[in-house]
Amino acid sequence: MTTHYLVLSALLFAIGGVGVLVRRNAIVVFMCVELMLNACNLAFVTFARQNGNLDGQVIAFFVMIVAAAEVVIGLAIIVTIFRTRRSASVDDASLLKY
Amino acid sequence: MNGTIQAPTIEYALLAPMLVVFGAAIAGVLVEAFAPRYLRSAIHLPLTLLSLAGAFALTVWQAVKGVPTKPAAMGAVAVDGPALFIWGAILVLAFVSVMLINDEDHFVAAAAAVPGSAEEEQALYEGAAHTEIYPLVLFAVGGMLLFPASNDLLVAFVALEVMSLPLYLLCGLARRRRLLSQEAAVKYFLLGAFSSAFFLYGTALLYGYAGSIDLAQINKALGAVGGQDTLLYIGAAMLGVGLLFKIGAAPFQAWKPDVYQGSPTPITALMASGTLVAAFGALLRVFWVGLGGLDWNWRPVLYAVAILTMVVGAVLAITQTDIKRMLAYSSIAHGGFLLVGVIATGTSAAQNTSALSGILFYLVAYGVTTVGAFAVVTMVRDAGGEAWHLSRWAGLGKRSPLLAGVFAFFLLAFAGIPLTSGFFGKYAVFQAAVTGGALPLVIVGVVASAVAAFFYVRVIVLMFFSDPAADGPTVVLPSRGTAAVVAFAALATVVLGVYPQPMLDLAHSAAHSLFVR
Amino acid sequence: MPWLSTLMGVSVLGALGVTLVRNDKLAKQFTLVVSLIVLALTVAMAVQFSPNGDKFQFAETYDWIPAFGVHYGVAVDGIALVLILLSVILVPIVVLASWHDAEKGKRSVRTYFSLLLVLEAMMIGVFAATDVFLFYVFFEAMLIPMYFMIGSYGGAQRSYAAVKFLLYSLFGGLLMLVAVIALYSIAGKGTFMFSDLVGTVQDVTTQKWLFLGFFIAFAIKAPLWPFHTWLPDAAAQAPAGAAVLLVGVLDKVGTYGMLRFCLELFPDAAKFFTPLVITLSVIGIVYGAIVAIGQTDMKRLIAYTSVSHFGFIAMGVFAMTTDAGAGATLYMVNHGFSTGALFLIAGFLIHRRGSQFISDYGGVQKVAPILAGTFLVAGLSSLSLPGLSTFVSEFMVLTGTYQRYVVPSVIAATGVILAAIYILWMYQRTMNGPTAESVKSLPDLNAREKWVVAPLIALLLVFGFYPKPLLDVIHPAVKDTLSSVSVTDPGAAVPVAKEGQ
Amino acid sequence: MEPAEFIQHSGGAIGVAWLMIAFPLVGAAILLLGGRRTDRFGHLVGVVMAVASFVVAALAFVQLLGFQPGERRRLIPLYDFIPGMAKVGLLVDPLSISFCLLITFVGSLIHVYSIGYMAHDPNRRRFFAYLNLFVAAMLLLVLADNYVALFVGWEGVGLASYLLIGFWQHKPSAATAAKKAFIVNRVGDFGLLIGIFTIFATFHSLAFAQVFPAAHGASQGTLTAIGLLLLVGACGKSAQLPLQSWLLDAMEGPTPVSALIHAATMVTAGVYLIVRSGAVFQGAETAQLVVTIVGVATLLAGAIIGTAKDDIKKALAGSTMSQIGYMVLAAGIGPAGYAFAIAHLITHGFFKADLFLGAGSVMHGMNDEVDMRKYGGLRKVMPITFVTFLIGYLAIIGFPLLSGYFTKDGIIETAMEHNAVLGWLAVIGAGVTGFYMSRLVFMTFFGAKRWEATAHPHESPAVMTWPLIILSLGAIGLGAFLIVGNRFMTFLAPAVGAPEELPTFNPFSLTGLVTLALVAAGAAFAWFRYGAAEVPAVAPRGSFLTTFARRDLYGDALNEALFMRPGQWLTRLAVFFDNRGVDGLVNGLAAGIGGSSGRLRRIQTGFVRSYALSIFVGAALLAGAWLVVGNL
Repeated sequence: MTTHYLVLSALLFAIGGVGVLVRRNAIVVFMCVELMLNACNLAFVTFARQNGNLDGQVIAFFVMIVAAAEVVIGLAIIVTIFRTRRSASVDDASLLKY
Repeated sequence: MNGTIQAPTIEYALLAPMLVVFGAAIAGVLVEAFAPRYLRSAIHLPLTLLSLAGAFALTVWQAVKGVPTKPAAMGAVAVDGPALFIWGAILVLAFVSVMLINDEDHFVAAAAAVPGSAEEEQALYEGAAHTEIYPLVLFAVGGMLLFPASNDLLVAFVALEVMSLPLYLLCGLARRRRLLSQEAAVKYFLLGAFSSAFFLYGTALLYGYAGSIDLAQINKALGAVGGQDTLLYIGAAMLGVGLLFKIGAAPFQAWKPDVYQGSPTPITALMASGTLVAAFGALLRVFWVGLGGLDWNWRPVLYAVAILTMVVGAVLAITQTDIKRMLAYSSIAHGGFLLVGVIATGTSAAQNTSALSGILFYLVAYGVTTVGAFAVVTMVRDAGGEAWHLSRWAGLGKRSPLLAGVFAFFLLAFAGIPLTSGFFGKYAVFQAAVTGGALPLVIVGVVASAVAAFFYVRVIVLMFFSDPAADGPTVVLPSRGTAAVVAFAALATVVLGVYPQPMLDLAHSAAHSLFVR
Repeated sequence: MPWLSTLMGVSVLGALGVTLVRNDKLAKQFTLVVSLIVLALTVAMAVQFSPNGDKFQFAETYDWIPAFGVHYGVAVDGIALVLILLSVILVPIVVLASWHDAEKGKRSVRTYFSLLLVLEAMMIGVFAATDVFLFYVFFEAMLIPMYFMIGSYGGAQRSYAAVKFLLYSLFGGLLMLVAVIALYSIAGKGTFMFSDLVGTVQDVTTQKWLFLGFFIAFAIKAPLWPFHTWLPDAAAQAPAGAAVLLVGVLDKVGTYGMLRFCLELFPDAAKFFTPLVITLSVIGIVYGAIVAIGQTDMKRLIAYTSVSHFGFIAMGVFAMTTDAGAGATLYMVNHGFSTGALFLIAGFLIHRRGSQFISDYGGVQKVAPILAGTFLVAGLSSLSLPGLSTFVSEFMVLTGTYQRYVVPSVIAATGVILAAIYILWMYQRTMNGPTAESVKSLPDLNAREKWVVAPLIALLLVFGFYPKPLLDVIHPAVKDTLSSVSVTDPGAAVPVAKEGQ
Repeated sequence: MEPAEFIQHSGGAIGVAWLMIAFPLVGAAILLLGGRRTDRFGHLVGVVMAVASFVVAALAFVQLLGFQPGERRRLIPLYDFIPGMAKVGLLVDPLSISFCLLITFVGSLIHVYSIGYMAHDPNRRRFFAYLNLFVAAMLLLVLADNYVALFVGWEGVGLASYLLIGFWQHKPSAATAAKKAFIVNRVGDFGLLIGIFTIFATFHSLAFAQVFPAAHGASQGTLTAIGLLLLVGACGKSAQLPLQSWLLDAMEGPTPVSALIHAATMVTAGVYLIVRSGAVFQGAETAQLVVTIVGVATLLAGAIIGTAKDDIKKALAGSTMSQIGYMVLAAGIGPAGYAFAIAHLITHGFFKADLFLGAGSVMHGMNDEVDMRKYGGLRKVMPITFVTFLIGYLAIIGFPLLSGYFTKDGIIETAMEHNAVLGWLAVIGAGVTGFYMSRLVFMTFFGAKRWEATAHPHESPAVMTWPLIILSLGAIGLGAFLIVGNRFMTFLAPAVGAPEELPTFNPFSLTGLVTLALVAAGAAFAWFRYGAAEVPAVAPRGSFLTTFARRDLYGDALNEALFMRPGQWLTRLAVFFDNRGVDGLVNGLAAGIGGSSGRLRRIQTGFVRSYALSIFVGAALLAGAWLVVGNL
């Protein structure tokens, strides 16, 4: 019964992962990471249901908090570099290489 | 249950070192909020150093008083021998890194100002400074302390984020070459977040497998639960991705050179020493405690990762022309050597102890030397800031023999020449691995060491055997802090290289009881 | 009295002292005095050595790193003693010879001499170590001062040569490290003391692998064919003094290691690999000599002669007869003096003219007869002319080897002919014939240089006619080594009447 | 008659026999270390030391004669040279003392002669130092009581020879000749060394006193091997085929050197070695046969070379080769030949030294001209030289009653008895000797003057002529003294043994008469060609045979084609292989790692998405690996 949720979670995680790989805009990339975190949340909640304890649900809350903190930091960084480069494309930031 | 929630028991005394650091960090935030601008710096530095020193003292006190044999805080945090040792190491390394950070010349005047803009000019003119750096560092250090001590995966995840988030910011705060610094921050942030998502997903799968995120519980479940092996394997792999990313093991090493190069050098020093120590602590705990019963499974995988890491680190470093990038690759290679130790577990407790104490010793030795090396890098300056390009280091031995000599000594320690700390570190790890039956890995390890020696030696060639460029870089007169860092690192490298016994004893007694379960 | 520690201590303190002296000239004199003190102390120690006493004498053993079972253990047997003597004799000579060498490149003179004394301490340590780990530590650590001496004070290609030298040796050393670790864990004694490790590895296959780990390191160090190519580069680029210590002493650690560690620790493997090692040695002897003939650079030529000579030494070690073993040990000492003299005198010559190429010389004998004469004597010692000490050792090695391996020793003996060709041809091209325009005003040896050369030639002559003092010390040690490998010398086919009958 | 037992000895002149070696050694040391300070009196030191050595030798000889023949092998132990291998001592017996007397006596004379000959050379002191060094080494060679010490002396004389051939080292030809002599000798030494190894491996001893009595116990094969190897050594030192080529070039050295080293003493060391090792050779017939063949081949080759040379010293050198060939032939025959070999060696030492010094005297008077085609008619201006030279000449061709007549005839007779083929070839050799020596004398002292315009020939000073006179006296009488009544054979018997039946000297044997006839024919032919007829100033092209002889029987060409060119080619190949092959492998490996590093670092593109990809792929791989391992 919970398998469907798990498959959905895996799909979301994969979509997020692939999104990170294919999208250029830093904000979108970052959103894809958030999608992956939410996929994890879905998995946690599902497993909580499956295992019959509340740990998974509690964890989901923790993850949300952490994700929020990440957003704060992430946006700050992305905005700074956007101001400098006038571009939010992650491909433009490639001075450091080899 | 019955609607009554029992208050958790928290061993505050055991957690005191972390609490001190976190408390000081919060206090630092308050200072930012309320203290006048001109006072902030004067308050932050003593606050930061004192808190670190205090935390260290508490750690020592803890260790002297007796190492607890049970996890603390309802099983969430394990303050055991290895954790205490790692705490001590992280606190010392953080302390010396802060002394480097104190040299505010390294950090941007106004992070929000666009590089080269009038606002930046203005900020520079006013002598503005981001004193938030200190609380950020303290938060990061707090995370580093928690990460290796976390006894369940959720705490580990939170600790990972607490450690990483401030570092993402700090990476982008370099005063010069700001484009590079910001790029490093973005890269570090995106990849870090990406990898922590893997870590989290792995946590979720293991939770699904074992019904708990407690490491001991997971381990217990390894034998008991049947039919869900795929969940377990993929979960463990995802967890591994997150951890291996932090230590920069191949193929998750790509961020390291870019981030190390772009970050302000003192922050690089902190990352290369503190983060690495913390990440290895966590890796050991997760793999040995949480997945200890699965070692027949993860050992071959880590075997391959270790080989790849050593080879990639050593080979790619050869052609680097940027000193910080080169040190980054060197750090990757050293991560590989340390992984050799992780694999060197065995059936006997003595074997595990010797492997663990070897790794602990190696971490201290490498951490101290690497901080010293980056401290030297901060002192060799060009018109545009630090002289990163190796060609600029030509003939440094003639201009500034003492500094070049010390740096050469650090490099020899990295290369693992006897009578330096690096040698005994490598020896301890390799010895454990040979005893543990990983002889082929050790052979790859020594071959990689030989290759790695080449680029260390190349820098020495440049510094001592080449003639200096006409407009070569100048060596700035070090601030007292920087000088102290270099001196401390050099001294430690010598002492650990000539008389390593006390530190080995310490590592051994820390490792003796192994990780609590 | 802790003799060996004192020797090392004096050298190290001397090295520190030199860096503190402000004046370059004073620093040189100070170094010379220190090295002479070390020499005097070593001689004082050597006369107290009783050849038929304990195997290891003047032993000092302290725990160094109990966690790893590592000791600071030093002591000498006959083999180590003569090699330490070689080292401490060469150092003051090299100091005197290098008086102006470090001044050329505007490099720090004090550093050079300080490195020299550090190296001296390590040379003593590496031969005296009775703890395998301590030996390894010295084995690797002594690369560093030499690396700086070549790299900072050498010729045009110095950094290439220095890096090649360091990496090649380091590579071998690291392989040895693996073997050292494995030895420790297989022996399971929890100690690195040599005497405790002897005989602990019984399994022959294990022995073979460990043997290879040690042997490759030593073969690179020695250097044995085909691991030799770093030597000509290093020796040609190093300042003459450093080249002397490099070829004269450092490389001996390789052959010393074979004798001490490869044979005693892994006797069965040593026997198994003997055909291979003998083959490599013989190839090295002939090949080194032939390549030496074709060299155009004096220092490279001398380096290749050493490749040939090291073949003799390795062959003697692995022939496993008392005569060959003692001969090989004696060879190590004599070769130090002989090559030392060659390098130093060639160095004097090169210093005068500023070129290492043989073709830039000619007819020097006419303008600088003493230089030419001493060069000839050194050269003759290189071709093992009887009457010079090198003959005794080469003769012993060949005779000893012949008793077991006829064909290899016969092929090796062709080295005698080839040696004559490379030495005399070089001598002819540089010293004989019409005096070349560029060397017309070459000064002869000055007093300092004569003092450098005289002791070497005196030693070559004295031990050429009276090697007994050295052999009396070496013989019991070699016999002891061979008995622990459990080999006995082949007997005579035809018994002869004993003396006095 | 078997050789006598070895007896430990102390006391008397024999007890201090080491002084014989020590005197000249000290002389050499003084002269070499003293440097220019000793320039003024250096030559006197040299002479005194040589004479002192002779005095000791003479006293030792007298003391030796005082013992019964059976007690004349005296061992004087000195010290432990190589513990476990060789104790060094001296062996004074009839054989060694004969050599000592020859070496010190002729050596002293040549020292004296050299005072005059080298008077104008700025490096005369050094010359005397080397001469002294030579004498010391040569005495060590013959006095040594074991093979190691013998080898020390053996190489010592080689060194002295090298130094003296190259004495005028500023001449490239001299330097090259010196080097060649040393290297070719080393080839011989190589054989000798292997021989010594074999001896040691067989007997575990190198002392004559232990090896010889036990020699019969060794297998035939071993003894043959030892014998042949020692022969290789002897061939090198004594310029026997196929290691003869250095001797002719060695004439680049000053003439006294040619007389002492390359005629009278050093080159006969090979003969000494063979005779000394008689105990070994007598157990190895094959080896003995080879020795005799080598001897005969060389005596003919040397004689043929002698016929074609216009350079007076080279003609004499060819003659030396040839005469040593006789000695080797005799030495190969065994106890029956030993006495004749050594006797011929001694008389040859006198008359050949006489001839060489005479030649030197001629050159001294002719501005160091060596081409005989520019001599002629010198008998009038150099009467003493002429007379002494003539005596030497008559002695060497075997003019009845002179020294060579007795000793060479002895060899031929013995050879004839041993093996007729060898004997007849030796006879032919004697005939050729008659021709080339006569040619030499006629071209030099007779006929028309063909001097260069600048030449003002004159007689040499007394310091040079007196040695000539003394040597020529030896050339006259020594042969008869030694051979008649088998005096020398009896004397030597305790050292080398003697045939049971002593030979009787028959002046009218068939062989002797034929030999005389052939010699006379050769001399007559020479007279017609060079005495009576005009000698062209430039050598005519001559037939193929003449060219063959002039080019030293193509010995050098052969060496060049067989060894030198392939050797040079091999050297170049080896150097190339070392640089490109062995070192190339090492550097290639390093370059390979560097190159792969250069390519691999391109993977680090700088694009964060590619890094993410690597993490993604890495994660997939990790999970895959985990699954694979887990399901194994």
